Amino acid sequence: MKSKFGEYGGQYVPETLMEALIEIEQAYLKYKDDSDFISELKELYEEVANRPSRLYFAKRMTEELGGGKIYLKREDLNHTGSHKINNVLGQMLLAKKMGKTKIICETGAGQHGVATATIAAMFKMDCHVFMGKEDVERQGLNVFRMELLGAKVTAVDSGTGTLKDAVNEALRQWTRECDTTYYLMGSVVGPHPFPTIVRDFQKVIGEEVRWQLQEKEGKTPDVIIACVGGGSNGIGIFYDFIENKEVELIGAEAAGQGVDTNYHAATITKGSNGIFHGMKSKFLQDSYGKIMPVYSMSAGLDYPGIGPEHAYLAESGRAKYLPVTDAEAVEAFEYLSKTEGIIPAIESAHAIFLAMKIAPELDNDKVIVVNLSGRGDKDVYQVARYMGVDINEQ
Amino acid sequence: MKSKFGEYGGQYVPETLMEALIEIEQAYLKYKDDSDFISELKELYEEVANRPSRLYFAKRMTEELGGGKIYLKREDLNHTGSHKINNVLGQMLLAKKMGKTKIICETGAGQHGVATATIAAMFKMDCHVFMGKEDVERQGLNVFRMELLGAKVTAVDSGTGTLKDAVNEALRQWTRECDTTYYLMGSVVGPHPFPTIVRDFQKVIGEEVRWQLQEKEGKTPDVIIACVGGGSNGIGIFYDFIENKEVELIGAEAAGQGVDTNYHAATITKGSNGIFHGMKSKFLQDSYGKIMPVYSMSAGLDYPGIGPEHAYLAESGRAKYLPVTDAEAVEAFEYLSKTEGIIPAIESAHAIFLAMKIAPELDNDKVIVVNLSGRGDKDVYQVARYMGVDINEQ
Amino acid sequence: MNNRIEEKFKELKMMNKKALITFITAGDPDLETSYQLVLEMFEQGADLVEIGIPFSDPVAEGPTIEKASMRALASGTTTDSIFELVTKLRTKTEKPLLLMLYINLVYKYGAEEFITKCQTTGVDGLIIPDLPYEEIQEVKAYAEAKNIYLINLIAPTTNEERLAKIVEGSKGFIYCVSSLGVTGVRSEITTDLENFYARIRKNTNLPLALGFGLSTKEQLKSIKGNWEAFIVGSKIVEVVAAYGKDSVEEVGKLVKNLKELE
Amino acid sequence: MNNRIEEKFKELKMMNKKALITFITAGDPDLETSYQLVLEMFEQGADLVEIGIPFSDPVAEGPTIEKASMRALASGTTTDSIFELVTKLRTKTEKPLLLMLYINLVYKYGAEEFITKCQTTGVDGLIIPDLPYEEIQEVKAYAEAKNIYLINLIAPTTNEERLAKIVEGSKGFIYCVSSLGVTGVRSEITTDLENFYARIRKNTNLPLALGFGLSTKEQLKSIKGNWEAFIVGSKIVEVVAAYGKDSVEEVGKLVKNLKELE
Ligand SMILES: Cc1ncc(COP(=O)(O)O)c(C=O)c1O
Ligand SMILES: Cc1ncc(COP(=O)(O)O)c(C=O)c1O
Repeated sequence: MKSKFGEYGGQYVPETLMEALIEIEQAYLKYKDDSDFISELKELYEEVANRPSRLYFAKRMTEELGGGKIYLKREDLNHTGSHKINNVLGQMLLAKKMGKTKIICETGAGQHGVATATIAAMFKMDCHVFMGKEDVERQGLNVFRMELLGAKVTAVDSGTGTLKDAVNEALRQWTRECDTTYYLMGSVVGPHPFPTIVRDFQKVIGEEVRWQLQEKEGKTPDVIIACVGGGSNGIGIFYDFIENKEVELIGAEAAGQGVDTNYHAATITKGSNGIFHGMKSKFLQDSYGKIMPVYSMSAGLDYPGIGPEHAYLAESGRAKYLPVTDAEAVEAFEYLSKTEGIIPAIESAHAIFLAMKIAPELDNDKVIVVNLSGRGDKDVYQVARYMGVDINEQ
Repeated sequence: MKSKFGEYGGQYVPETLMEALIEIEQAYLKYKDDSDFISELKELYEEVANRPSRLYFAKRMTEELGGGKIYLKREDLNHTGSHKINNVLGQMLLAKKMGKTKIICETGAGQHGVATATIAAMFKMDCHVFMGKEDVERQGLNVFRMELLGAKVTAVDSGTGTLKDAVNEALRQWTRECDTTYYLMGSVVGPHPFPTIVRDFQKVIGEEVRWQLQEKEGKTPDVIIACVGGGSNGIGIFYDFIENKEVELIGAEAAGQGVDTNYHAATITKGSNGIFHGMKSKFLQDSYGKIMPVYSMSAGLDYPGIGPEHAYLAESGRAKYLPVTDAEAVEAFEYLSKTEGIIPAIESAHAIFLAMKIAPELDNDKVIVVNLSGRGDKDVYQVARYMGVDINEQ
Repeated sequence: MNNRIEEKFKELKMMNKKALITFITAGDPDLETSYQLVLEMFEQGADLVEIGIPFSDPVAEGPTIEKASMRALASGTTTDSIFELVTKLRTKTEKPLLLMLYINLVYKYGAEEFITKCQTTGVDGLIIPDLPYEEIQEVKAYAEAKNIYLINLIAPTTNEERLAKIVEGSKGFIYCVSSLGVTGVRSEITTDLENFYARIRKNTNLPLALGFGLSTKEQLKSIKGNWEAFIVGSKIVEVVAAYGKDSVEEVGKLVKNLKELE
Repeated sequence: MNNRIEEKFKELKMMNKKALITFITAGDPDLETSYQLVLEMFEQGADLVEIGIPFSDPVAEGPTIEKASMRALASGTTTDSIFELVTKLRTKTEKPLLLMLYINLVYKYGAEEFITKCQTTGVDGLIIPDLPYEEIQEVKAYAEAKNIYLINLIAPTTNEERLAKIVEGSKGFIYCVSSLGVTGVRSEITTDLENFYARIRKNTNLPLALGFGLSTKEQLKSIKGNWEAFIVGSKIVEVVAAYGKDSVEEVGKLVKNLKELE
């Protein structure tokens, strides 16, 4: 398997982990075209994740904004409430085939942790989730969901107490027990083969969009928009269309308080090439290569890097990545709630915002598909606080 | 239209409201067999509610418990997270056809309020939700969801500050503005025609179960279990099978701290015939007819009455209603989370508990279908508190 | 067998006078005060008195009467204790007494037994706000048998067809609801009352009593339509709420003032 | 062009001695102390010294060295200031100095420029824990050109095939990781070290240095296998953490004690 996308990707990990990565790669090579594996995964997608997820025509949004037609790919209606479950099902099945009995993972917003804890419960695997201390605080609901599902949640207080530190700690833990434990990476990041495996398990999103839009509009999308933290929902919806050069692919990065402040996580817009978390990619870092503290009100996008395939798509110009601030995301969060009755994850709201900007500029016969990567129940307290609303916090 | 089920049902409301009820009944009679209405509703069911909801084989639960096969009807995967949306879509469409521009409703757990606020946003209707003060406190997440969706939420502090008082206040408000406002009743309760209309908009659940189970098992269910607050998810899954006398229908009532304490809401088990909230049915009341304060940790089941059709099914022996305590519901809540990776609404957990009891007593070729009426995200804080877990409450 | 309500309206008609109907919630703040209040209201000119039986969930009531219900329940008032109150009142007065109550209190008591009790204690009529024409069979036959008048309500929303049916079987008087909404003092009544009166009058010769939201002499004077009676509830209950056990004199003054109308 | 690492091991081999390799994080608590510490460690018997460049996210490190990194970053330590430290050290000592750092620090600096700096300041080798054999081309050519040794690591999990490849191109010594997991003092090492040594020795004649979790003289004595060197890191960093600017003497004592091993 190719370990790089152009110059990006690779396997920059401690020697101790190399064997585990090789083992995963070999297992994946063995199973990825195995018809049993494929049919088991298909059944899990359907029965557990609730796939295919709906492709929803946002009629009111389209009418109000004028211009291109907006469709939402409803990953929020998946079991556990986000696209994360697609990847978890795939990797959990792989881990099971490999004979692993314990899973570790990192989580940002908690969606990946919840999805992993959920499927670990189903597969009767031990599950240990690492989550930044600050994220534990802003996503308390998800923490308890994971615990309920039987997972052990460790709050990581090293570094900035967010997603990057959760990955650090999960990697450290994996180094301790890589002989028995499967590290279930939550996005298209980390060392090879994770970016490829996770992308393969998420690409079902774009594949569904293709036939669903064909059915509804008889065409391929003109523009596809997704938010990018690590980039799994993004690559998931982009991948099937990469060769369709006429399809515009746009990622929404978290610009936090603005890309000209110190409080953002806009990796492509402001980052530079680097090597971190096992991969060569783009990172927010200082001139010596120290990883910068990043900020986004969205825990799932609060990450200083991006998956190597996105770095490659950005570098080659195939996809474009635009920054969206907290304020803009909150605007989109409220807008979608009030207009379509859909409360999006604050992550997904970043993508919605771009659609709101772009749609009016397009002709009526153009179609924008936005990946609605998750639902926003987890975020309502935080958005309320952001909006200065005094709510009863139980 | 028949206004009663046996002796139960009717229209016991202030004269001021009679005209509004008649108007609704007439509109419903006009539209219910109208092919445009039917096809619009079907599209809303599919595109908005995400129907059909999955019929999920609970493999691990079945294996662990031994005995009958357990299927879960996954209303938790509907948009907004419960069965409530089915009814809301139907009535909202009806209200729109009637030319109404404002909706009021009551809510217990907040699920009906959220569903109503959601669809009101889509239909651009004003929405005013009445919710008991105590429920506002235990379901703060849902309160803010409704507000985000643009609804006005009034906390009702009269009486016991729970669902019954929310209904009282919504009825009072309706009396003030019944000429312009549609009261979107959230369960199969209240005066005729609500119990019939709500049931008709929920019966899709049972209809889907019929063909889904036919596909999966080539048979009809042997036992169907649902929790009953007002009874809408219950009647929704029962209705299509009422004439199949061999199908056992079981409702799970909230027994709170136990039916022998003063803290429960087990209407059928402990109630008596009465007339309240516009209907003749069974209620928890004292010997003079004063409605008793009820209790359940589950806000959605914390109601002193039950829909008249259930009273009739109970009286005639066609369905059976069993009490389930808070402690038992929490046990089921945890069990399902850990076993199947599904966190159920605490309401639905009451039904799950009965399945856990009943399954081991059945032969392997028997099938139990449990209505998983909603998802449990809204309940995790409360269950955590119940379990004495110290969680970060943000 | 005569009914005091009918007698009273006949008498007033002959004198060309309007009736004043007043309301209190029994047991607010206690039954002894209620006893005094009823007698005082009659003394000061009330022609008929409505005694409200407190209910846990009075959905036709605004906050004033709802809170009175809660106070009355808290003081231990029950349906039976109210029948005792009526019995006691009947030792002092022969004026028309009506009970205002929710249908569940009748139903749960047993409609037949309840009506019998009304007869034996001396109740002349019942106002059951949540018992519309469509459900009247719950009590109708029993009430007729014992000559207890079931007072029917007409609202501004009641259409012609139902209006005709409702008044057809009515006795005593018709309770005409002035406005949409629940009970409670209103600063303004927006219904076209002249037309409302005419609409009902076309269908019946029974006295028409206007209620809901009435409170001051001035307001009563300005009301259009030849209403044979006015019903004042929440305004009186407000005074009871304010003065509690010491409200008898104040309520008396209020009733006297209202009565000066004519 | 000789390399001090190779020279040192030749010298020790002739004397039939084991090497003691010690580690500190540069800039913890400040660079002046680091300067003193390196000299004192050599003084008390360290044969080679590893200088860690602090990194924001040291994923191969346990809490001890991770915290040292944070302290060093907080004191303003940068890669360039560490090259200055090396320059300064080279005015006092000719013993082998290695830098321990994460690949991003090299990559972002520019690998070629970084290696050139190593050469001009007097660094003899690099230990890059997140640069496995598969990615070694990031620095290999530059390092070879300037005769800076890239010290490769072997872990208990490394399989035979990769082991052979890794040692093949290695120079100086092989860093043999005693256990799964990150750096940090361990009370017990469960790896079969005798077998681990033998496995590696079959493939190479280079000195084999055992590291990760080593802390006391007693522990070093009890270790199976003919390891040519021991690497002690976290234990020393613990002392630095405890004594800060006053740690030089204490660290000296510790190193002296460890050195008495032979
Ligand atoms: C709903 C949602 N969307 C997006 C993301 C960002 O991850 P990715 O970029 O891998 O899709 C997350 C991460 O937690 C998430 O929860
Ligand atoms: C998830 C869920 N299930 C069940 C109920 C009970 O209502 P019903 O008995 O009408 O289905 C509620 C009410 O809020 C609910 O939210």
